[in-house]
Amino acid sequence: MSVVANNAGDEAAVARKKLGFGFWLCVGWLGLMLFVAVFTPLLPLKSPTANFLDSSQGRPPYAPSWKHWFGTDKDARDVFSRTLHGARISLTVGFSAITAGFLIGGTVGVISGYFRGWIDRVSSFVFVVLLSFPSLVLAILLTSLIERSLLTVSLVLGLLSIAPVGRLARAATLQYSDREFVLAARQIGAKDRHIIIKEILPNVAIPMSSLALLGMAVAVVAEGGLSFLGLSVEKGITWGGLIQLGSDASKTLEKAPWISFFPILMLFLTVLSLNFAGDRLRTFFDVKEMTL
Amino acid sequence: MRYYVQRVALAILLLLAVSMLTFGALNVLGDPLFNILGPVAGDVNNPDSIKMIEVAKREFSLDRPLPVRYALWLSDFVRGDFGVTFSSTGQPPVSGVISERLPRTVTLVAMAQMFAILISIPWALITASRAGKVSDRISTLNAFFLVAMPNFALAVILKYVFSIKLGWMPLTFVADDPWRSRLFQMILPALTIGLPVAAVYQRLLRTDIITTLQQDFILLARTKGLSRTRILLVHALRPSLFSFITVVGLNTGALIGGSIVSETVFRIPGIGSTLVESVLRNDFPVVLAIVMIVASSFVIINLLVDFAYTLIDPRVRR
Amino acid sequence: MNSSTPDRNEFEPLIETVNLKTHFRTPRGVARAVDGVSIQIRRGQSIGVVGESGSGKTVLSRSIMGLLPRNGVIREGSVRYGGEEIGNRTPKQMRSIWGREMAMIFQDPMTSLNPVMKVGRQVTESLRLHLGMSSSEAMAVAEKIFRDVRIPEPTRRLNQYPHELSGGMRQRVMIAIALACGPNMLFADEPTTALDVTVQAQILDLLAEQIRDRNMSMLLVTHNLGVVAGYTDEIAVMYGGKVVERAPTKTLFQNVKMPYTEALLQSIPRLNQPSHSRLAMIPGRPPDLVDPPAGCRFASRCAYVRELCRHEEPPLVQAETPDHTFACHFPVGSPEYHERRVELTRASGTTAGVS
Amino acid sequence: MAGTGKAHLRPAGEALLRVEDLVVEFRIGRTGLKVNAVSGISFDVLPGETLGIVGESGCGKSTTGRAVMQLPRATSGSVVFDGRELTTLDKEEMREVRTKVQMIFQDPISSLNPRRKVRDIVMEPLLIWKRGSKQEQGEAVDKVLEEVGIDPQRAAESLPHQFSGGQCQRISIARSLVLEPQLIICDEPVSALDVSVQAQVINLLEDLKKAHGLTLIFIAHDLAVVKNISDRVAVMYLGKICEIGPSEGLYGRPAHPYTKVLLDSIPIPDPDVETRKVAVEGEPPSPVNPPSGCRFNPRCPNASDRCRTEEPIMREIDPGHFVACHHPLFGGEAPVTVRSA
Repeated sequence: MSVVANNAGDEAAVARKKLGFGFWLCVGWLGLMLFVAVFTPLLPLKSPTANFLDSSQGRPPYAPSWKHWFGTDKDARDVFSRTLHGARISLTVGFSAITAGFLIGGTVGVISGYFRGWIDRVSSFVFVVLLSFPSLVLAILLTSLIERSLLTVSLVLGLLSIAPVGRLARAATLQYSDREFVLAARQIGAKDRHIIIKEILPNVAIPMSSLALLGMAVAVVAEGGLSFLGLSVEKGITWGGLIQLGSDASKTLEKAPWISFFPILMLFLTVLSLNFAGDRLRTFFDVKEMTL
Repeated sequence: MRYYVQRVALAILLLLAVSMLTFGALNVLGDPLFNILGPVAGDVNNPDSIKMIEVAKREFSLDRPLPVRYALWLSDFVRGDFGVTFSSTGQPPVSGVISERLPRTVTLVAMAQMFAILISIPWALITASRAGKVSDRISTLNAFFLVAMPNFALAVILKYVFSIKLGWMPLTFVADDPWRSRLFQMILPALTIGLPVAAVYQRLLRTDIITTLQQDFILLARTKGLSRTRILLVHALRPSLFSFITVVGLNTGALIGGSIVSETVFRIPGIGSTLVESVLRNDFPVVLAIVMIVASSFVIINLLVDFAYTLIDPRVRR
Repeated sequence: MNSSTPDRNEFEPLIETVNLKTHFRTPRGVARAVDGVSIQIRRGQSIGVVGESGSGKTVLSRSIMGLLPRNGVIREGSVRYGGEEIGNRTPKQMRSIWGREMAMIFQDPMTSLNPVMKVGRQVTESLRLHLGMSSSEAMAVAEKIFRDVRIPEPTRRLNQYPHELSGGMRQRVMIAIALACGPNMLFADEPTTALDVTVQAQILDLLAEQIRDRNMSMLLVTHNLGVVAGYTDEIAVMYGGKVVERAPTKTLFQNVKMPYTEALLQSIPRLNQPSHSRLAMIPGRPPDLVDPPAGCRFASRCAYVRELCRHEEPPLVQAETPDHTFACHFPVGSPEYHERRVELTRASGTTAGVS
Repeated sequence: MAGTGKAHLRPAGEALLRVEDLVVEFRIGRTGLKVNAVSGISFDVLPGETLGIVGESGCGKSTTGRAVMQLPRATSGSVVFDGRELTTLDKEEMREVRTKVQMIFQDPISSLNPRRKVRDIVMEPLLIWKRGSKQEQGEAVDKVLEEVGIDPQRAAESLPHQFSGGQCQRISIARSLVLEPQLIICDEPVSALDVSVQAQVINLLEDLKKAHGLTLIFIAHDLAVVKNISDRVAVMYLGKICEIGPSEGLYGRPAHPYTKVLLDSIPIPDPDVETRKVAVEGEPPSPVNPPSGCRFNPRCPNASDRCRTEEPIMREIDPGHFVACHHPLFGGEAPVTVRSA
């Protein structure tokens, strides 16, 4: 081993010591969004459905002002309030989808990666079948056939995340179950369940959990895409739906870009934070592995 | 050889599974008649509806058991008979709608893929060779921004900036225009799809090139006295392309997904926007056909990518 | 073989370093990988650099050649090649020397050849670049070199990829690449560590033969004392980034001065020892290069350590044997050495742990 | 059958481990090709003995060690440990046996779970087998850690990557010792270590062997290391044993041309020893398609037509010294035998 290579490892070790200011900024934003999502009904916000017609300003939409920070839409509804309300569905769907994906996909992936054999062949084939659909196409197909509630949309997006999560979990498990410490555990007489829980899971779960944030970003974007196309949760306010409303007609977009742009900004910042924090976490955990 | 045969067999198996899943979803989730006809299915007093119900039952052999229906539908499908669309009057064959719109989507996706590849490779090469420097960090941040921008939002922003405010690009797609102006009209929609994907490609390829640059054989190439550019292009690029190619293949799915959004925003009558319209109109023969076509082409593209892989990496050839 | 080399004086060393230092910036601080090394290599001479991992032997060879990472490196001291200072040259300026004047062979033939390029092209590349040959000329030369390094069926091999060759063949290809442009100086960094014993012997013999035939100088980096014993004229022992002993090969093995070298020699199991003979151990672990101990860097592991060793760094001094230098206050054979040896023997009742 | 003879086995009752006609085959990926990693070898180990297995990479020596542990199970053959046939044991019975046979691996760092504290790693076997009370377990672990020269205090707080390679190997040894096994299989335990550390680990193994009355199988490619630690040495080539005998006799007077070649190839750390010219040309062929007859025949200086067709049988040429060769360097030509089915 050359010192040159060691040196590269050490460089990475710096990143490990601290996650950095950017990471905490992102975590802060996500915390804020989470707070908003949970407590919107309790916050002193304008009603998201009420029409704030103001005869002195002529016909809505009204531009951003003190009264309406993000302006109003064509029906004079407050965009700020609606955008905050939109956080709820986006984050709930994103979170529950990725949780479902991790629980099911992660379990199946670890089991098939550890035992291999027919379990692995079957699950791998199921994963490949699921991955043979472009995810938005499969999401559209499924959501079009069902009653679109918060639960069902989450389930559909959860289903979509099973295969990618499962494949990653399987690959990570394969990589570790060939390591000598697993062989060592087996030869001290450890049972399979013990090996999976004590030896494999700690190694697989930590890097995988850093992927959870990245996965949640994907789910939030997917939900946004569905609601933009009018195929997400039927009742309720979503960021995708708000953006669609503001950009449906070129005239609206030209005259009142704020209707779309504020929800876009919120969505963008949230996805950016998820991606950035997830990426930092990933390098944070990868590095420990690499310095070994 | 054995490898190719196995891969093709797997692809055929996959296509069967995909078609079963699609067909099954339409027939198991809810009432198939409703899935085909929408509200019309319940409207048993209207003579027009009754006629449609009868056509639908006949067309889809709804009185036969599910496996038989599947077999019948599949044999029609492989022969290019996708049934008739129900939601419009006159019930034109689905294949007509598709053959009119599919070429636009293919063009759009191909253009997007081309943009993504053409942007990402030089971008990755330049940033990887300056890894850690300020320019590299700025570019990494840019890539992050692009990746974090959902394509529907990017579509709205690009449309606002380039079509509405700057007026550089046409607002709408005109199907009757000559092909050159249609291509021009597709630039913005294709960029919408391609830009975030380019950022994904760049991040991946940059990492892989950096890993390759740390390999011993690059050091050996340096000791030969080769120039940096030559090392980068001749020695580092090709061994770094393996996962890039796989990801380019896998991302075709994301591009098709992107085309659904992009076609909707820029009002291009391709199969993506048709899919959404048909779903909203409950026109399921069209939905079924489009989902099948998209999934099949995706499977076939990945098969081709696997074969391309063997061209790049001599170690895989047997 | 090569006329462009400055060739002023037969007695002038081909390579000379003066107080060469290569330090790496790490998160923990500056790691002194090479910390003041002065060596000379004459034309046609083979010098072995021996040391354990982390002793700085690899970094030394790369520092001389100028093959260091771009970032985080502090380099001091002088490196002369044929009388010309090259220590301050940029990689871009070194390119005309690399391949043509100096070449390097790496440890692992598996990872050191480009996996997606035919081996023939990997050999002809530098021929075309440095000697301006056409593709067919270069191929002809490559075939000849393949024959020189005893690759059977050279014509067929030229068109193969590295993964189609065995480990020994790959190492021969790497030697062919190094020899291609007829360099004067060869750096071999653990060239046989990844190979099997029987193949190792073949490769070492081949290297020795090529060096002799082409009148090249070689710096052979290895941890294996057996390898240096048979294939080098002179040996430099490195420890903690410094050369602690340097002597002609025979002298070193007969008349060790530095206790570290002695301990190293005694810790290897030998074929001519009976089974279950107790091996000498060096306790502890190599020094931390970021925060090296004051005084002699081997002091904390040395059986003959005295107070002085912990405070004052021993300078490199001349031994009574010619061309032999070492850095030790109380070298093997000194009165203090004998005194401590008697104490140790008495304390343990046997010589175990010492000899 | 050749190289597979059993003349060298000692009476069944005496041996702690007796391996007969062990065959291990692997399939490579999707190609359908079969690697004959181990092709019918037999050996035994007496209690308290150290058996060394040497050979070049790909000769099947590591596979042999793992096949004894039934990790993975052998394709055919028998492995009798302490009177029990291991190849027919079910999973649960095999778990039980594994407490008595332990293994140490080459890569000290990869053998330890990077995310667990070192003391917990050593404690693990006791927890799995619920040996003793919490306190007794703790005491046993601390005792064995001290025995291998690791500070228990530090082990309780640190992860494996905070230790050096040599220390990690000591920790692996501690883990394998804690269940008080009878047999330890050491698979290249020192080849990843520096020379000075290598001596520490070899000496430690010798000390522990004495203190615990252990039996060792020591697998390595370094002939000098194997000689130093072993009582008896087996030389493997391409899945077969060519020669087996007491280490002094085998090294002092090798009978198989391959053993001679191996010994001649080692660079001697002494410039006065004249370096011999290349002892053998070529490299071991692929175990996918091994040569017929004696597997060493394509590279052997003494090969005859007989070697190309007939596999040599193991026979005794000196007391306890056996060779599978038609034309050994001493001991006379092998008698012509009628091949039995």
